[in-house]
Formats: sequence, C-alpha cells, structure tokens
Amino acid sequence: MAYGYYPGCSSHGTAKEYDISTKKVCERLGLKLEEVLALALPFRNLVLAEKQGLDSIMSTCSACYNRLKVAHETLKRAPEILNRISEIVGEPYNKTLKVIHFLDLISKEFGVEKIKESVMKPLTGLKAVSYYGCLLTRPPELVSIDPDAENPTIMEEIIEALGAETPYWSHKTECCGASFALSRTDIVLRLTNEILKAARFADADCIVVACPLCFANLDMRQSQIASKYGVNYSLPVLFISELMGIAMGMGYKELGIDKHIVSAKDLLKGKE
Amino acid sequence: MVESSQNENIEILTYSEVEEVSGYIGNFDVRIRKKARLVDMKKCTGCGTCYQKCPVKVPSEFDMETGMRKAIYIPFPQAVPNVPVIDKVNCRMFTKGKCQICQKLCQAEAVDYEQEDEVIEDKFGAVVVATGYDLFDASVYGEYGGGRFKDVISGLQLERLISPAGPTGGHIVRPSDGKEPKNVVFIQCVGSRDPEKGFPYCSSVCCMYTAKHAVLLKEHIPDVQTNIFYMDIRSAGKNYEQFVQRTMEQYGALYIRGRVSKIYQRGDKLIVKGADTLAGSQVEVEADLVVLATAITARHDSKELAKILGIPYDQFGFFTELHPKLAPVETVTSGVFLAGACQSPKDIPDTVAAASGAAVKVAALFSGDFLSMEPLVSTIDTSVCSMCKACMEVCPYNAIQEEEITLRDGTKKKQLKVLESVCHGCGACVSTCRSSCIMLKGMTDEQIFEELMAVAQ
Amino acid sequence: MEETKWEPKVVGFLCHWCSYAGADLTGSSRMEYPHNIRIIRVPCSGRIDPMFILRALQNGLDGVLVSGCHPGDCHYQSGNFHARRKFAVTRKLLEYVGIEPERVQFSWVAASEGPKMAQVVKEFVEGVRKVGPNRLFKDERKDGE
Amino acid sequence: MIYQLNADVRNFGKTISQLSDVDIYTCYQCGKCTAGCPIVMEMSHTPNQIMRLIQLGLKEDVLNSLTPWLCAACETCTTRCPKGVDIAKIMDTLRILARKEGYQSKEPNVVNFNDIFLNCIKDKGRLQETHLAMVYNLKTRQFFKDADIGRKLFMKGKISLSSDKIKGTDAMKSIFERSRAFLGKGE
Amino acid sequence: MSRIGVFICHCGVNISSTVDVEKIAEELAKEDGVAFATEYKYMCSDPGQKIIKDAIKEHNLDGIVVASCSPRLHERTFQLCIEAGGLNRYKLEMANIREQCSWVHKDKEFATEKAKDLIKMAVAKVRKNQPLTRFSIPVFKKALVIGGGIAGMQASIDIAKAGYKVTLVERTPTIGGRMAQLDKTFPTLDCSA
Repeated sequence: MAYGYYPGCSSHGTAKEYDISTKKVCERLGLKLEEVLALALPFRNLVLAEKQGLDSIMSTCSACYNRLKVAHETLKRAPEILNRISEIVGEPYNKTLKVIHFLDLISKEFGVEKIKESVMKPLTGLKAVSYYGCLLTRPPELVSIDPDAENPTIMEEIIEALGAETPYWSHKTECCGASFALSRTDIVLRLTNEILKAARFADADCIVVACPLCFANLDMRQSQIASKYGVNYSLPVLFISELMGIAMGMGYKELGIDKHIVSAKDLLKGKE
Repeated sequence: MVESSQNENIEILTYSEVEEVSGYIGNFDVRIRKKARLVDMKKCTGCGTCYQKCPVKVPSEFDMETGMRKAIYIPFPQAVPNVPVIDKVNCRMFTKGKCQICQKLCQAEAVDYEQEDEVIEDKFGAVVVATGYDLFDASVYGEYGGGRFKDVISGLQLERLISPAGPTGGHIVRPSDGKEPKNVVFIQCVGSRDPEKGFPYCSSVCCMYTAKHAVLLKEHIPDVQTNIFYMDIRSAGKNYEQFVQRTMEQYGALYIRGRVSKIYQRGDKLIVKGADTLAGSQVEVEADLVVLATAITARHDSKELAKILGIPYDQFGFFTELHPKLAPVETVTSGVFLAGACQSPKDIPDTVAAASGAAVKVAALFSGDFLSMEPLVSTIDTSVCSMCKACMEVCPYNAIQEEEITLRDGTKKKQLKVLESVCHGCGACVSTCRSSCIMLKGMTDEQIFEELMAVAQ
Repeated sequence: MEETKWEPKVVGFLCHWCSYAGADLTGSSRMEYPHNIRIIRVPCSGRIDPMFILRALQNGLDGVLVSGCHPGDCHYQSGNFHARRKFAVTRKLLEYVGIEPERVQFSWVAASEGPKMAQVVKEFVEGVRKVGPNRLFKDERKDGE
Repeated sequence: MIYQLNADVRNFGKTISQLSDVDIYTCYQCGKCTAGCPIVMEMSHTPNQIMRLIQLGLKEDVLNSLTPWLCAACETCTTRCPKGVDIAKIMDTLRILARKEGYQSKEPNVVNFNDIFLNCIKDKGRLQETHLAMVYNLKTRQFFKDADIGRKLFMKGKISLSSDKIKGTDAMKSIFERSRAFLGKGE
Repeated sequence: MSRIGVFICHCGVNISSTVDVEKIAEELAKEDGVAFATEYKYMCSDPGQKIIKDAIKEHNLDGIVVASCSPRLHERTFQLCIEAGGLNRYKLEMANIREQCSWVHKDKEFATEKAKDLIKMAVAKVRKNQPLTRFSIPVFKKALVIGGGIAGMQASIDIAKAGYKVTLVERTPTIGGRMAQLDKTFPTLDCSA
C-alpha cells in the first residue's frame, strides 16, 4: 500500500532537498509514496487523498501536518463542523484517512529497529540535536507525534539508530517565530538566535529538523544573525531525511545537501 | 512517636494491613495481615549489624530516594519499633537464593527467612481511619523536566536533605554534584490548583512549608537567595501570616507572583522561565536547585480501603465525611471515623485536631456499655416474602441476611431477616421489594399514601 | 374551581440528606419559589416507590417532583442510583399512560444547593402550569365514586 | 488610569467566549502563558493581561493592543495552561474581531502578510514562496528586505521566477467565495 | 378515632408574619381526629414545651404534630418533650412551615393555605405512627486505628488516655508516617519527632 505524500508548499522551493531526500530514503526503505499534489487547504486535501483511494496522508512539513491533523481530528470530533465545511468545500469527507508526518512514517510505520539494518555508514561521533519546533507537538491532545509533547524523543531515536549522538539540549520545542518570517523578521532573528545559541551550548555539530519552515529560519538566517548579534554560528542544519540518506550511503549532492546556505560539507566529510 | 509506643493501652502492629472488616458499630470483626518481617521481633536487639553489613543497596523510600537503604533495613535511625525488616524484592536470598550475611552475623539469631505472614482476627468497637496522603508525581510536568533533572526535587525531598538524620546529615546539597546551592527556586501549586495536569483543589500546606523551607535554607546557607513562584499565598492559620511575612522580611525570600512555564538545563544551572504578573513581565532565574511544592493526593489505594470499610470517597479518592461542617470526622458508616489527610489535605494542627476529635467520638461511643439505636429500620414479613432476594442486592449495608429456622413440625426453612443494628433505614429495600413485604418503620407506604390523600383533598 | 384561578398543586419527594436539606437552605437564605409545592420528606430517593408517583397523580395532584443527592453523593451510598434506574422506567410507563412528561421531574440537589432548589421548583411548577390541570384520572375517579 | 466597571462588565468577555468557544472566565491569572510566550518582550500587553482586560470588559484596550497581532500561534500558552484555556485561540478570535470591527492594527505588516498569504493561496492554489516574499516586499515598500537571502536561494536553485501550476485553482477561488458568503463578511 | 394534638409555632414573627397561624389553629381543631390545636410564640421554648406536655395529659392525646421549623433542627427536642409528657417519642410528626413555607413565600393567603396542607399531611401521617422502642446493642470497647502517622498516633494516644484499648495498624515497618520525614514544622519550627 502506498502512502499518500503531500509535499506542501516549500518542497518545490526553499526545501527542495527535503523533497528529494525524502523520496530517495523512502525508495531505499521500500516505502511507496504517491504524491497528492494539492492545494493548501487542509480539508480539501483530506478529501482529495481519500478520493485517490489512499488510507493515509503523509506530510514532511510540520505546518502542513499540523493543519491536516488538526482538521482531521476536529472533524472527527465535531460532526456539525464537518457538515458546515463540507458545504463550503462542496465535497464530503469520510474521515477514513490516517494523517501522519514523515517522522511517524519512519518511526511508527517502518520502525526504528529496522532503520539500523539499512545503515551502511553509521554516523559515529556526530552530535546532532533535533529541533521539533511548535507545530509537531502542539496542541498535544490533537497532533503530538510523541506522547511526551514537552520532551519528544521520536527524532532522537531515529538519529541514534543512524549511529549519531543526541546530547541533551533545551530548545527542541521552542518557537522560531516562523509565522513572522517576513513581517517581523526581528522577532525571528531573536528567537532563532536563542535556538542556535542553545544548540551551540549543547556542543552540537548540527541541528536536525523535520520541517521546511524550521529549516528556512535556522539555515537562511544565520548570516543576518551574525550581523545583528555578532555571533557567526555556521551551524549546519539538516533535514532528518538527509541525515538518513547519508547514513544509508547516499551522496551529498544526490541528496541535495549542497543547496543549503550553511554548508554541511565539512561536517559530512568522510561520512558520505 | 515514643509516647504512643509506650502507652500500655496501645498495641502497635507495624508492617501490617487491614484486610477485611465486617460487622457494625460497637462490633466490628477485623482481619489484619501482619506481613513477615523475616526478623523475629522478640529476639532482635536492634544492634544494627545486619543492615550495616548487608551488601544490597536500593533507594530509600523514607528518604524519598535522595539516599540509599539496604535490603535489610530500618527506615530511619529513630524508627519505632527499632527492628529491621527484609525487603524480599531486593534481598539476595530471595533474588539469587544465596547470601545469608545478615543471618550469619546476627548474634541474636533473629533473622528468619522462613517466617510467614501472620493473620490476626480481632473484634473492635470503633475504627479510626488515619491513612494520610500520597505525594503527587511531578513527572507529568514535561515542561519542568518530567523528572529528568536531578536538581529539580520535591518539597519532601528537600525535607530529607535538611534533616540531620537524612542522607546528607543535614547538609543541603544538590543531588547532581553535591554542591551547596546558592540560588534556589521554589514553585508552588505543582499538581494543585491545576485541573489539567493535576487536581483542582488547593493542597493547603505548600504555601507554609515552602516559607519554612526558605527560612531553613537561609539558616543553613546564609548567602542563599530563595525565589518563590506563587499564585496566592494561603496562610490562614494561627501565626501563619506573620511567619510568611518574616520569611520575606527577615529571611530575604523573593516572592514572585506567577507560574513557571519551563525549566531547562544550561551547564550545571537550571534556567527557570517564569512570569511576574505584578510587574507584567517574564522572569528568568538561573537556579542551582528547584523545589517543587507537589500536591497532596489521596493514597493511591484509598478506594480499596474505602470498600473494605464501607465508607464513601470523593472523586479524588479522599474519604468523605458525614457532614463537611457538622460531622467532619464521622462517616456514613457509624463507628468509623476519619482523622487527618485521608479526608482532605490538612496541615499538622488540623490533623491533630481532627485526630483528637475522632478520639473523642470513639471515647464517647465507648463510655456506655450499650448503644441506643434508632428503631426506624426495615422489617420483613416473612410470611409474604417470596425469597427473591432483590432487597439483599440493593442494601448497601448487607443488613438483610438469610437465616435458617426450624418450624414447629421440625422442617427447616430459609428466610430473610433484617439486622436492626446494621440497617440504616434508607428504605431502598422497601421500594425494591416485589411482594411488598418489607416495611420501613416510621415511613410506611401507607403513611405516605395518607399524606398524599391529605394534600389532595 | 374556575379555570382562570387554577393554581397547580404539586408534591415533592425530597431525600432527607441532600435535597430536603437543600430546600431548608433555600428557606434560611430566604429565596422565594412558587408556593404550589408540598414537600414530603423521605430518608433517601431510593425509598421512593414508583407507586408514590402514580398515587399522587391518581389523587389529582398536578405534578410530582423527585429530588435526591447527586450521583455518587448518596448518604446511603447507592440509593440514588437505584432511584435513577427506577425513575427511568417509571417515566416511560407514565408517558405511555398519557401523562405529560412535564408533570414528573427528577433532579439532583445537594444540601449546599439552596439556589438550585429554588430554580428547580420554579421551572417545575412553570412546566406543570403550562400543561394545565391533571385531568387524566379525574373522570375515572368520578366514575368510581 | 481608572477602569470604569459597569453592570455590563461581562458582556465583552461573554462575546469573546462565544466567538472562540473558550470560557474566558476560567482564567485565574496564574501567568503561565506569559511565562512561556516567546514574543512577550515585543508585545504591548502580556497574554495574561489580555485575558484580564477581556474579563474586565475593556474592549478598546484589547482590540487596540499589539498582542494579538504578535501572537506566533506556537500554542505554548495553550499547551501549558493549567486551566485548559486555549489562549492561542482567543488571540485568533481577537484578530478576526478587530478586523471585522475596523480596528487599525499597529502591526500593519503582520496584517499585510496575512492578506498576501491568503491571496497567494487563493490565486496559486498553494504558497509560492518567491511570489509571497516579492508581493509582500512591494506592498510594505521594503524592496530590498532579505534580498541577500533571496540571491543566495536563487543561486542554489531554490527559487525561480516562474511558478508551478497546480490543478484546481479555480476550485480554490470558489471555496474562498463560498466561505466568505458563509461567514457573511465582505472582506 | 385518634386524638391528635396540633401545636403551631409563630417562631417569633418568622412564621406568623406570612402564615395566619391563629386561623389555621382554629380550622385544624375541626379536622377529623384532631383533639386539640393551638399556637404559641415559641414552641421550642420551655413554656412552649410545657403547653405540649400539659395538653397531652389534659386532652389525652395519642399523637402530636408540631408545625414549626425544619425537623432537621428540632425533631429531637420535641421527641424528648412528648416523651417527657408521657407519649412514645415516635408518635411525633413535624410540619416544616418555616424553611419550606413562611421563609420562601410572600403571599400570605397562599402561604397560609400551604401551611395548612403541610399540617394536614403531618396529621394524616402521625395517625399511622406506631410507638417504637429504641433497641440497644453491646459495645466492644477496643478501637482499631488504621495508619501510624501523626493522625493515627494522636488518635491512639487520646483514646488510650481515655482508658480504652487501641490497636494501631501501620503498613510500613515503622510508625511516624510523613511527620517523621519532616525536619522542622511551621510556624514554630520545632522538631517533629
């Protein structure tokens, strides 16, 4: 059975490499993806995926995942809202879908233990902190991908399966201010700086993310942060799928990691 | 403690549990299981050699896991009785089948691995329930580390660290590195007044013991700074408010009105992110130690005891009193009284007052040889009874029982009877009876019909 | 009696421990409620026999209110649960016979709920007033007389 | 400042409670929302102050406040609120109400961004990041904002000046129209 | 035919300001089975109780209705009163014409009518009251205290000092409970052992 794959808005733009690496990794693991090329409207996407005969819809973006999951869960709980929205969108929804994130796909559908078998070049010695941001865990009762919304470990488990270390750090679920990316960039810079600072404090070699928005802020803004706060972190930010790809022996360029603004080349030297 | 152990009217059964209670006021039959200590209480001299030499170390429950105890142990040096007990779960004799160090070293030959539980059956006229409380498990607060940070402790853990008989001999140090803390944060209402993660009620003692902690910390560590995040200060008790004021004025505690949203670790410091709603801003404290004022909760197994005793409990598991104002130590089961925090969170003065109250109720009950009972109870007309026993099912007190009588012609017959002393007169049996053979004295069907007729005229 | 001057007459079966005490509190708090109700004290809502309700309506009373402790608060531990179960059946039966559901109401009022008691009586009496005098058994009774 | 509290003091709170389906009076002012909010230092009122102002019925102060516009919707407040108050949803409700009633936001950029964001979805079916950023910069007259990043992204092949065509954009437009008709708002 | 006595209380003006007590007393005296009916300012007072006791003898009453406050307040008072007057204490019924009548209604006419109904109901009921005897059970004078913390210890000591035997059952190996875990206690900071 194929998994519905909703790439979201950024996968063909600022997060191309996430799209590329996700597809490659899934192919390697034998997970079939079927793209749901849809509009940025959660409800309609659920309807479309259902129409396509899929029983699950997987998203790589935590914002998309969050919206889809909230929509799905809310509609499951409130039939009157479902009717109202069905009217607006003009399509019925049978609520049969399973809404999952890429992390769910890897950790729960595929299984962390099996990941270990696919590792060809363990990332020994690499210290990676994982950044979940707000959207993967909040609100916990509706969306959290981890039962412990305050201290999720689902990404850590995958990273450890790849052979890397995951030191404690304090900012895994702090907000980066993504919704103000353009309107109040000053806030984003302040918050992103805090996150980078915490990662540096944890002595991390890189930050691992599972969301294009988180990636965009953390990767793109480092030079602006350097000029505003006077600290040049040059801390590589990697998508979880990229890290998996590297551990599975795929190439740096093959995975699109060369497209990052903060280069991860030195970090991954000898690992690919 | 010593006083109760020396009073000749008091028999103390430690390491024992009440298993079954039947009967009624003035006449309870109780079964108590005296668990095997595996140490003969008569032979043991309390010399302590056994637990000094025992090779197994486990976290001490008494020290709230701030220290270790052995597999054969006394919980604390002043324990009454001063007789060790072997913890079967951890003792090597039971986990691995060999060791016997304590037995070999005991000169009194008191260690007995074969000892078995003893079941005692006794009769009592009254029961006082004083089972106390449990502490809320703060690990549900992921934002406070979920139990992962060694230097985020509970108030009772701090209590053990302050105690001269505690694991550190009364030196207040951080569990993580043994250093003396200089900047300490207290967080109030952890699990209390929090319907989402804990309980909606106020635990009633935390405001005061936190103030006490701030005072004691200052006395132990003169250059310590204490910061207390609170929502309201509840100091309704004699001399309580003055105590809190002294804590602020003389002991330099900084009270910050607001809750804490998150605690995280940075190096060997704990960063506490809170709010000061009075200043209208966020507050960040770089703390060495964080103490959580965890809620008082009902004993985790209070419901089981409630069922044994036939007393009600509230939605949190606290036992329910007969009347919140007029009968606070009595229960609906006559002869069963409540004392202390098993009823609701209480501080020591309230607990002692409740205990003395319960004791007086018992003494009053015992002051006469007989007890006069209200006759407003059910009776069964056995000549009409069809023995369907529906009444037995609805009776909450098991007051209806089956008896066998011998008729004049010598044949035996089973019939139902109401135990007058057990019946509370609720009348559930009357309205359940299918053959209308049960009558509630003072409130018969006929009387109610008459009343209805009178009003309908 | 002329129709315009008709005042409903209802009875309330109140359990001694919760609702009767609640009604006492309504009184000591001086909260007004319709005078139409006559209260009968019973030890527990579990004591109330469906026959009481039936007999009240047969006697020409316009409505019956039954009130006990909140679920879980019963002084006798479980009396109100038995009561609740019984009333569910009674209600069905009465509806079947043709009694308007407004005439028979059940509520849970605690000893501390003085204001609620007043409210319950108010709503109940208004409901009964709306459905008018209880005539169902009237003719039957006349025939019998 | 003196607040005048009248008999209708709870009207505004009731309105907000109704619109948001969150009982505003559940808030007991513990401050945990404020303690965890990442944006507090930019806000004109802390989140708990907003809740308080609503409880006091001070509509003008609330709807003129910067705070709702600066809420990042990270839901830290909602997640940790001991009383289960969905504060993020209240902020959302306040933004909608303020716009509906014609309050001028003191954060026009945020408003502009939200508008452009929705328009982009409406017209293109999905978010086209380049398009979004460019329209935003034009509208807010910050022509060279983030231009350095834009250049880098362009070099990395992450942005292009043409956009993907997604099927069903007509459907999207009609959905927008229908939802407007449904909500009965002209904006 | 039963001989019921009806005693209506004014409760100062608490009842009499809303209920026409004199009128009711007059009317009730005519009811079937009612041998005597009267009203008085405070029935629960000593003179009030004397009226009841005297009337029992004078009118040879076999059942009593006191119309006054809630039975939750004074049922026991009047039970003992009629017992002193020579009647079985369970031959009493009370009509609650204060808490559930005069205090909750304003219209005097309706309140009076309701009060009369309530009293009539009590009369109807008391007619069927049977004399009952209280029964007694033996008391086994030994107390079980469950829990050896501060509450259990205090209760045990107090009961023991009153001269009764106590068995104190504690689940853990030692008594002392939470109290023993504490160092010092507020607000006096004395040691807790």
